[in-house]
Amino acid sequence: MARITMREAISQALWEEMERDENVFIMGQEVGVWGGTYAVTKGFYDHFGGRRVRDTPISEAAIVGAGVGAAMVGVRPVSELMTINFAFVAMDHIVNQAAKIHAMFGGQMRVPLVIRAVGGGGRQLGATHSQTPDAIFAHFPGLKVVAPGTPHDAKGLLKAAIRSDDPVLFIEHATLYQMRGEVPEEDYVEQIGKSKVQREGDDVTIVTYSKGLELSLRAADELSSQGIEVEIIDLRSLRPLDMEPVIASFKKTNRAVVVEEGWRSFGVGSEVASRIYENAFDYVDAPIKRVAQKEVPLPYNRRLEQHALVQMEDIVQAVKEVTYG
Amino acid sequence: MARITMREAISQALWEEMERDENVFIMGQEVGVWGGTYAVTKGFYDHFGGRRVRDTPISEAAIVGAGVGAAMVGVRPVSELMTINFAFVAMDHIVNQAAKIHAMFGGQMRVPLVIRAVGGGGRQLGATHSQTPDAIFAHFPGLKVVAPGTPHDAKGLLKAAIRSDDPVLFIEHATLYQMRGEVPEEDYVEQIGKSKVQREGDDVTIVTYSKGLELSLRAADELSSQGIEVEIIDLRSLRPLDMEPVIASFKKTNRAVVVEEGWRSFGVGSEVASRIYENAFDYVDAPIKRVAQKEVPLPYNRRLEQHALVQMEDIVQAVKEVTYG
Amino acid sequence: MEKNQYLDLYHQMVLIRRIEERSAELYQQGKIGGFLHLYIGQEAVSTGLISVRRPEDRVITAYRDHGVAINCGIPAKQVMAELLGKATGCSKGKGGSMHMADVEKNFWGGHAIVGSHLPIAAGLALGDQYRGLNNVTICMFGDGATNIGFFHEAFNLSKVWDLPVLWVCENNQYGMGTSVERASAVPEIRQKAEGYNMRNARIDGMDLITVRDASLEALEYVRKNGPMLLEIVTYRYRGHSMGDPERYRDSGEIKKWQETDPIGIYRKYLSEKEIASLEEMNEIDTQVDHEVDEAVQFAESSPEPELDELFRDIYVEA
Amino acid sequence: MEKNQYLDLYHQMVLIRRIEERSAELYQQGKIGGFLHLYIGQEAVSTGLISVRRPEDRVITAYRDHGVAINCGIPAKQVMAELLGKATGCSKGKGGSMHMADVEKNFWGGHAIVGSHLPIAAGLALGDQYRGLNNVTICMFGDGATNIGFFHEAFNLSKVWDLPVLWVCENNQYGMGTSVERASAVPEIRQKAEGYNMRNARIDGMDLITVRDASLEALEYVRKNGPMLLEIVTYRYRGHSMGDPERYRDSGEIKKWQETDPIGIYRKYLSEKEIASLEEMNEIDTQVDHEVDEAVQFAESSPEPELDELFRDIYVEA
Ligand SMILES: Cc1ncc(C[n+]2csc(CCOP(=O)(O)OP(=O)(O)O)c2C)c(N)n1
Ligand SMILES: Cc1ncc(C[n+]2csc(CCOP(=O)(O)OP(=O)(O)O)c2C)c(N)n1
Ligand SMILES: [Mg+2]
Ligand SMILES: [Mg+2]
Repeated sequence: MARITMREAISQALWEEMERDENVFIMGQEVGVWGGTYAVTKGFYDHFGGRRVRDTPISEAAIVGAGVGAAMVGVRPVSELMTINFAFVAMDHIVNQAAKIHAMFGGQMRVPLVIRAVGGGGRQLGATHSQTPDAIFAHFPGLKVVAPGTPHDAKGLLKAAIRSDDPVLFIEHATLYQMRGEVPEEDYVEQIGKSKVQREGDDVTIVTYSKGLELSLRAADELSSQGIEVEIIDLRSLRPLDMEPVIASFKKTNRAVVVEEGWRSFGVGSEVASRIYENAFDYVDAPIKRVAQKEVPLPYNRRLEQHALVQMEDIVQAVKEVTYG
Repeated sequence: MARITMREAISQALWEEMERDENVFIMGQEVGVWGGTYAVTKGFYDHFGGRRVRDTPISEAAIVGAGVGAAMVGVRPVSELMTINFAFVAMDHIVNQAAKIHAMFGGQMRVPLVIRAVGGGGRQLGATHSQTPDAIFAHFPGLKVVAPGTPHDAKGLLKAAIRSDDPVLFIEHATLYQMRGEVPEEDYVEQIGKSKVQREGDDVTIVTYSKGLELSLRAADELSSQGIEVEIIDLRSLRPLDMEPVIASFKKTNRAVVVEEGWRSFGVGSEVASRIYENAFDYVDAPIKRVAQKEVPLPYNRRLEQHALVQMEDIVQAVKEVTYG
Repeated sequence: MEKNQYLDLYHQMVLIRRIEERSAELYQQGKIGGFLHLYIGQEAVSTGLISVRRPEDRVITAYRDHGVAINCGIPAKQVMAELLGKATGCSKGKGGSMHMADVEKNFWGGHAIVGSHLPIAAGLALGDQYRGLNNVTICMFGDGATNIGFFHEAFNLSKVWDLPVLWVCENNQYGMGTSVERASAVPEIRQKAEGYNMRNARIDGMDLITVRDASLEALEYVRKNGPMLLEIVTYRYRGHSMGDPERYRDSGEIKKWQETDPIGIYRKYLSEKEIASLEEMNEIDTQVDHEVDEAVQFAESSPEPELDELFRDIYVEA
Repeated sequence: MEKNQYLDLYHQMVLIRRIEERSAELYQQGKIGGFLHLYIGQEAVSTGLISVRRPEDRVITAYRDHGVAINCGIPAKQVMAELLGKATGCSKGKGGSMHMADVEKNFWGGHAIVGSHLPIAAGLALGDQYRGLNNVTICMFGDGATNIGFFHEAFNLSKVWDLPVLWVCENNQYGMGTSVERASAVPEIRQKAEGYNMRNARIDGMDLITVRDASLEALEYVRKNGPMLLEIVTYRYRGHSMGDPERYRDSGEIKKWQETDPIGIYRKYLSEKEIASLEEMNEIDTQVDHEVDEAVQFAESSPEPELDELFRDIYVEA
């Protein structure tokens, strides 16, 4: 096993899939000559050339829309949105076209498209450039929404997404690119739609994903030193949303905190909490807590922005509240 | 009090506000010469003229975007999206621009814009034209999302939306336009962000809004004949989301069903249920039920479509389950 | 063309016309639901255009798609069955009027979000180009669709990447009730292509032969050189969809256009050129009546989709 | 122009240049966060353009907005304070580099979603037109922004409704690392206006006087006749934003453009026309240095916004 960064893991997944399958190609803004604004596709253009690593105009609807069309005729595009904030510009093609074409025509068309997008706050980019709107995409049946929290999962899930015959929105988190983790040397593929226990513990279940995982792992260490052992379930994908490991864990701990970076209302935490209550009502010892971003457009100022975002301490406090509260 | 339809109520609100305030005008596809594809603005063009009732090209981003801009300089546009399904085409202007401009520039700009949009399934319009994606808009702080369920509320809330200095997405439901209800003759304005008890009862609380209200009222009659008295709380707006009457009712009934037309996952029910648990945990006698649309893109075929949509019977059954379950 | 080809085209146009007329009746009877957009008046456009495509050339259009479906070779039965939402419909009854398709016939659908299929069309062509194929994608859309952002992004991308798309604007003068003049900065849609340095032409869409000739030329241009815009001027005789109050035009205008009814023009052409006699054409008319009767019967007697079909085809991999 | 006006324009350009240089330093020191897009090389564009607007003419631009902010009259202090995220910034520290604005100065902001402010600009003009005012809205955007759908919808709407917008494309040759040729179907952005029957011109953006003259003419055209596109050819000497690897161009290209540095050209102009001596100009340079020092000092010593400022200005009516 190698210890590599999330950026490397994602880059490797793309590279290896492009080597494996001539039908896989990438298109997006600055994916080519520039090497990707987050350096994920650095070196790709020189190696694969402009036919397979395609710089596009600033045309998000066309980047996703052309991806949908190309996928329909059997190639396997990876359409990159520079950030998920620009997904709103391509919203129709994501939620109305990619997500519905298979069903709407009675199954005769397939859309094996991957839409990669980087999200997340915390970099002082201001209100329009700092969002984590993952939940809204997960609202749409027909789409798969994947958001890994470790290099291992990022690599295995991106490969799965590329090999999937369904459209997948693959959400990366900008502040996780430097995170390191163990990744197998050999080719492997993770299954989309499986939550995963990322840390075991008996006292409280934390359900989270993406950036929330990193924060929760840190909170878990802190809590452990205070004698509280949390179990962390990483959702890894929001649609399909695999509740089995969550419910299993909850039946053991009887207490849960859901941690997400995005806004609380109509977010991930509400869905997860609702499902826990529905599926394990008799096991509930304390109201489930949601830890999420404060409900404001994120400001530029660093202190204010951090004040709005979930901090490790918020998780620690929430866990304590469900433990003693 | 006159008994008028929802269509008339909305039409009256627009008409009266345009008479009251010269700064109010309407723009959208077919709002003028055609008279509105749902006949809401029938007669407006002849009365107010093309300056105030503006037919636009098929340019949803410009319809909302120009609305944002015009609102910023102090007029009060009502931008109409022919259906809410086309809101995805204008998504950036709704959730990134209208919702954020006030905050992002430190409060110096205001966006007194109303975006009217018709939503809802049940008319065999197929997957892209039948959606009820209200929840995803409610995810964004900075935006207000209003969705009335009666002619009375439609009129009073639309007037409030037009007079509001904040951007409001005003969602109408196509299959409610014919619904009749009592509406005062005199000018009145409802407050945005107040839920309302639409029926009193002691046994179970139904929380709902828009089309769900009509279905729930019918279910309530049926249930009443079977000896179960439900209290119905109409949210009326999803952001702000006023939980006070919901919690008050729940503390009385200890049981709740949330009814919405849209998809269940990451929908309105999950948010409402989560908040009930958070605020009235000690009052919970049975797990809260969510009644919602089956998680598929809506098909054209009528039977299939109806099978996917919430039926009155689904509500009746859910209420019984929380009562005896 | 051989005589039978000429007659086949006549057959297609009349078949479309009758299917549309019958659909309108079935709609009024409540047997067809949703929105129904009729192609009456525009038959020569897709009939002429699609008659010159090669089988490998793909076709994609908007929601006004029954005619295109017929021209692409979907049997009338399957079109009717789809309109009635039956399991035997070309989209299994899930798509309805606006979402006809048959991938086997290289017809990639009716699409209901205005303009949204233009980037998708660029993608179909991109997929073919990527694999080194020599197909052209024919993308049809209305005049109204040329005002939405999708149009712009798709046109620009197709030109920047030399994608083999034949962009075909069916300019029927109106987007719903809004005339081209009221919605578009330029009165000729053709002119929009100038902003992309894209070859373009504007032709009469009521005359099948004109459409056919121009389309053939355009297709071969695209096959060799990349995208082109063909504006085909036409007119819809019926409302935008069922239930259009039609306050935006007067009956005189419709009458004027009916003088150039594409079927009438083509009948005249066939008989004047002595390609077919009126009797022969009338016989086809009768044949079409039978065909449509049969199609309706087939559709009416076809089964509804099973209820659990609702949960199928949501994902390829569940 | 009076001499002091000439010198004022010189002052503005140098002030922008120095602010940008200082910002780059402060960014490297970690005092400025987020994205920072410098205007160095493009100073003549907004300086010339905005110098001829009337106070009632509105200005709106993209995220590369520090220069525009200065030209619109926002004091350097407030620009610097905004860059540092301070409560005294023009957007209270909530907007940052990409979201400078001052409504009092009729500057409606920097906007960070590419092209998204074009429909908004159409709306500003619509609001003015609706109320019968005679204002023009000046909307600035980059070459890259002309490929997004928003551009198309805004252009078309402005033409259909004769909205008084002066569309100004700052063609600095690249959208991030993608040259105009690689991203746009037409090499001259100007040509895109042809697709809207819109008057257009393409001018040199390194020469302040050229920009000023053309802008004045364009503004008056718009005030009388409706929208127009002015393409102003310019160049950014620095990377797209801080941290641009700049693999897409070579230093030779930058050098070539530096020969036509807008400040250099203007200095030469002022001295050759004997409007100002080199000493006078150097004195302004020194003055600007002080001004920037003061601005930085002001910004650094200004308070951060209070934490509960986070919850303010979300809604007008809470
Ligand atoms: C994005 C979007 N906006 C609005 C509509 C509603 N709508 C359906 S058809 C239509 C008119 C389209 O006109 P045109 O492109 O000329 O095609 P035609 O109907 O004339 O064939 C409109 C506005 C839609 N389906 N999608
Ligand atoms: C919709 C959208 N897509 C992508 C981006 C990322 N982005 C920011 S600036 C930029 C380049 C814009 O180029 P241009 O319009 O030429 O302006 P310039 O930076 O040259 O001033 C891109 C792609 C964005 N902010 N918004
Ligand atoms: Mg049309
Ligand atoms: Mg540029």
